[in-house]
Amino acid sequence: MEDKFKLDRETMALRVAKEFQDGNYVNLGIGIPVLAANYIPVGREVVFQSENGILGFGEITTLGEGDPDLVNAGGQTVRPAPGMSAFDHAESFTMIRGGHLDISVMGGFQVSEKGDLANYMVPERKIGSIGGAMDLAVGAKRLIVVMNHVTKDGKPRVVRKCTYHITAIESVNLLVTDIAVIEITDNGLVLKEVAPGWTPEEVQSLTEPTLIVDPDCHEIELM
Amino acid sequence: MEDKFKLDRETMALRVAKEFQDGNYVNLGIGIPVLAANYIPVGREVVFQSENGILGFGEITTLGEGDPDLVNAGGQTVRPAPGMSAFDHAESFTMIRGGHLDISVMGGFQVSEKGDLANYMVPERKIGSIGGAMDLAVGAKRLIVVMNHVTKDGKPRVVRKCTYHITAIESVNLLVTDIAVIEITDNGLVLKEVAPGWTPEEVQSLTEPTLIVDPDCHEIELM
Amino acid sequence: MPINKIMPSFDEAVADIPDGATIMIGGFGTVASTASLLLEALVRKGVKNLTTVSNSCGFGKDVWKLMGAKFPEDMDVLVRNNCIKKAIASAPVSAVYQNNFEKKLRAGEVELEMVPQGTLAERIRAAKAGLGGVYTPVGTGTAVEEGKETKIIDGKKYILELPIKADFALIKAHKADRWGNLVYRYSSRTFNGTMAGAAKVTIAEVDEIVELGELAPDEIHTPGIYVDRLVVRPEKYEEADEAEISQDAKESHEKYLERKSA
Amino acid sequence: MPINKIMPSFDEAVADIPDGATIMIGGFGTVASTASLLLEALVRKGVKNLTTVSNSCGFGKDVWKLMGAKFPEDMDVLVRNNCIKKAIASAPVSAVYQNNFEKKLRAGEVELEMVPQGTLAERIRAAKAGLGGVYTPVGTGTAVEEGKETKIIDGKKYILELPIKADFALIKAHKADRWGNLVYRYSSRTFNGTMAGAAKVTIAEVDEIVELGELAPDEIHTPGIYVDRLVVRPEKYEEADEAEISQDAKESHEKYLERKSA
Repeated sequence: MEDKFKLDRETMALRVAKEFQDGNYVNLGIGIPVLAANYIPVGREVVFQSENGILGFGEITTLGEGDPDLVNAGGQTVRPAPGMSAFDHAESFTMIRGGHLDISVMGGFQVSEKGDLANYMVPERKIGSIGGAMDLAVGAKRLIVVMNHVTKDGKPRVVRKCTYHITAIESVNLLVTDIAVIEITDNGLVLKEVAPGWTPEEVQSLTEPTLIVDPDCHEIELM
Repeated sequence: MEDKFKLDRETMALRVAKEFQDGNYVNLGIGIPVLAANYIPVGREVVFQSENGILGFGEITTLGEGDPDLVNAGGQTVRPAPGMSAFDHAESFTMIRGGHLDISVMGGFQVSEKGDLANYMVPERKIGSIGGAMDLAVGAKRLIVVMNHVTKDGKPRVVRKCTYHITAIESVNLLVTDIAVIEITDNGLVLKEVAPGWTPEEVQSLTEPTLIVDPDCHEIELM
Repeated sequence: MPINKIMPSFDEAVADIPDGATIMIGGFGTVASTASLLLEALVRKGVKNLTTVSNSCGFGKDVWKLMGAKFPEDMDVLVRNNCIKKAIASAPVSAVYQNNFEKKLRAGEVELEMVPQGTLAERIRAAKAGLGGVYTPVGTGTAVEEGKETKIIDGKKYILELPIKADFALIKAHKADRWGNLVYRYSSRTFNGTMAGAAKVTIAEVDEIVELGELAPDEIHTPGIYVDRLVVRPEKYEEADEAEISQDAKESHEKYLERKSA
Repeated sequence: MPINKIMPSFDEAVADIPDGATIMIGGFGTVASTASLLLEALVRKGVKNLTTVSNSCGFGKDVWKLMGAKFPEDMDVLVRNNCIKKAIASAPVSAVYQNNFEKKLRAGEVELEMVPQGTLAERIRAAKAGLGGVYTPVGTGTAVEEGKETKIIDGKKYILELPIKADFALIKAHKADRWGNLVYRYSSRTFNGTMAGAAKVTIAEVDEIVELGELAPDEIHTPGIYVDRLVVRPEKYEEADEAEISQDAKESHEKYLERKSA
């Protein structure tokens, strides 16, 4: 099973981007999420928000270019784009907490079967940064988490109960991992898609809680 | 006593304006207060705020002129002036409630010996508008009330306890009437100035609570 | 598909506002800061039993016509056409003029919840910002405190004020682009800026629509995320019911002129 | 006398900040949004035992020099010079780089109160707006909830968050006039705009001072009432302690470049 194909970062980002609907307002976290901006489905207009106070900005600049007064939440300089607006932090989190974002995409360390998310501190480090994660997890209409299905040691990250520090309870709506796409529902975790070559049973074996296999469960759709 | 000289509206406004210090941020209510803008002591720069969301505006326009998008809280068109800024209502009352105004000047129906103010509803009418009065009374660093000393029927407006609907408790700092200037202190009402020709005793006779006559009590100073 | 929030008509912009809805009405009280044509469209639709959230409750078009306003209808159009069941407002009546709202209030035909102006702004913002409530020192010891929770924080008394949630917000702005980014002019920002995004659906009536990118990022007052629909004002105003200016309005205007010259 | 909030030097602007003060430090984390020269002046003054309120806790000037920043000091200058007793922050440490704050935190030399970013913004705003507190749904069921009052409002659980009050706010803006009206650029508005006016005294470091009236009323982001002092940045930057760029910073920069190209 170790040799099976797993989605790489770019492919996971591509799968996440499929979720962006026309006219959606989307916040992308640092790491894999931010890569999803490169894969907006053709013909859809999607507006990105960055919690440091910009909305509707353009792509990340090439190195050495860029305006230091125009950065995303990862500190990367981005281009201005038509329709862009800027605002202060209180306004930015009015947007976030107030449920105005359609989608927030974040990385994760653990996701529980109830949709609890842990993503700001690994226990070994003992110190981490909350940043905007708690607000984004609670505030967005839909929370998508993207992460590897297991830890480097092969332990499940999809767990019955988070053992890491919780970012937000009952908040994750969709989980995209390197081997599966899982919807978090009131009935439990529903396995919707599996990576090429994987069976639902193989995904289950790397997952702590019991998965409900969707009758329509199929290979991950990227296009 | 009825024939004694009482300050008219303009003179009361003039006396109020003497309180404006250099660089003060001041909100003027509808009626006599707004007239005080015409009497800023020579050489002092005072910045006026209007709760509908403008700061640092100029004088009231002459009739028929003026921009309908630039009005004061009384709905009168005012001129733009260098340094003027505009903002929304939440910001305007952040300014007001947050203690950023040095002085708020308002009209009044009754002021109690503890500094309670009643100014938004006369009992006979049964209906009145709170508007921004409660926020302005509570929020400004210093609240100056300007009103006639007695009602049309000759009843005291400076009372032991307000019988009209209260706007704010323990909030008035200075009271300017048509016959006196009274400071509201923790010890009680201190009579500081009287209108020309009036004695402290005569002012007391038209005032419900006992006045503490300031040792330095003198004729109202207008310049 | 490019985002396009521009609606072809005022009637279509308000077509789904049902009887009994709670609507926020932007502006301060002056007609220049009011979404006049959206309010007129709402009356044409014949909507009933509205709960309104606004600073004031209208002075009537006659008053504004006398002052030279091109689009003269304010919230009074809803009041006099019996569209309102309850108003939440800070300055519902005038000291110098008996408006239709006051007449209906005295006749028991409408309900009123009066809220201090800053508290009104903050309760609207709380809804927009996803807050459960805020503690304000304003109104302690007054009628506003009645029936509300209070709390001593840091030795000072505060009242718990809850968010005001609404179904629709009808606001007026100066310029917009197709994303719904808005710019206001001077004192006409007022409650328009505060209400944008505070209701489930925000509809903005604007003077002008510009190309995307024409509004500089740092000059936009309301980011488009808060705005759902846009309608642009026509060149010409067509009055629905042309009538003589009332005696009341003329008298009020006289008083206004006197106050102004005072 | 004309209002003039412009101070002749950074040292004079911070001269009355005492040991043990609580200071808000604007910006997001990037040095472009930081009042670098005010922070340096504070270090020159030799102030101790500060409580700071900020989004992050500094990355150090080496990192910013490698990125080409002209004024490279961020909050790290206070951290490495032992000016801080306690930090209130949302993102105090970095996932890719061990900053001096993390080292001191691990060594028990500083205290930390970590606050979710939106709650930090809202608590700062509450202080500015004279509110006693706000109820936020953020942090329920997490470590943030510990020791705090909660309340069910409309069927949903909220945490009571109290205002963060401070003695001074040190912020960075782009342009200012003598009244203290401020304009920011793009993402450098951030916590600078939120903190302006939230402390007893607000000091703004700006790129440029313009004549009163040059900033249009509708483009001003922070009205001058919120600003007490202004200092303008010099043409040239004079480095206090010229030193080689550390190995740590170089490695971090390499990692950053990798992430960026990823």
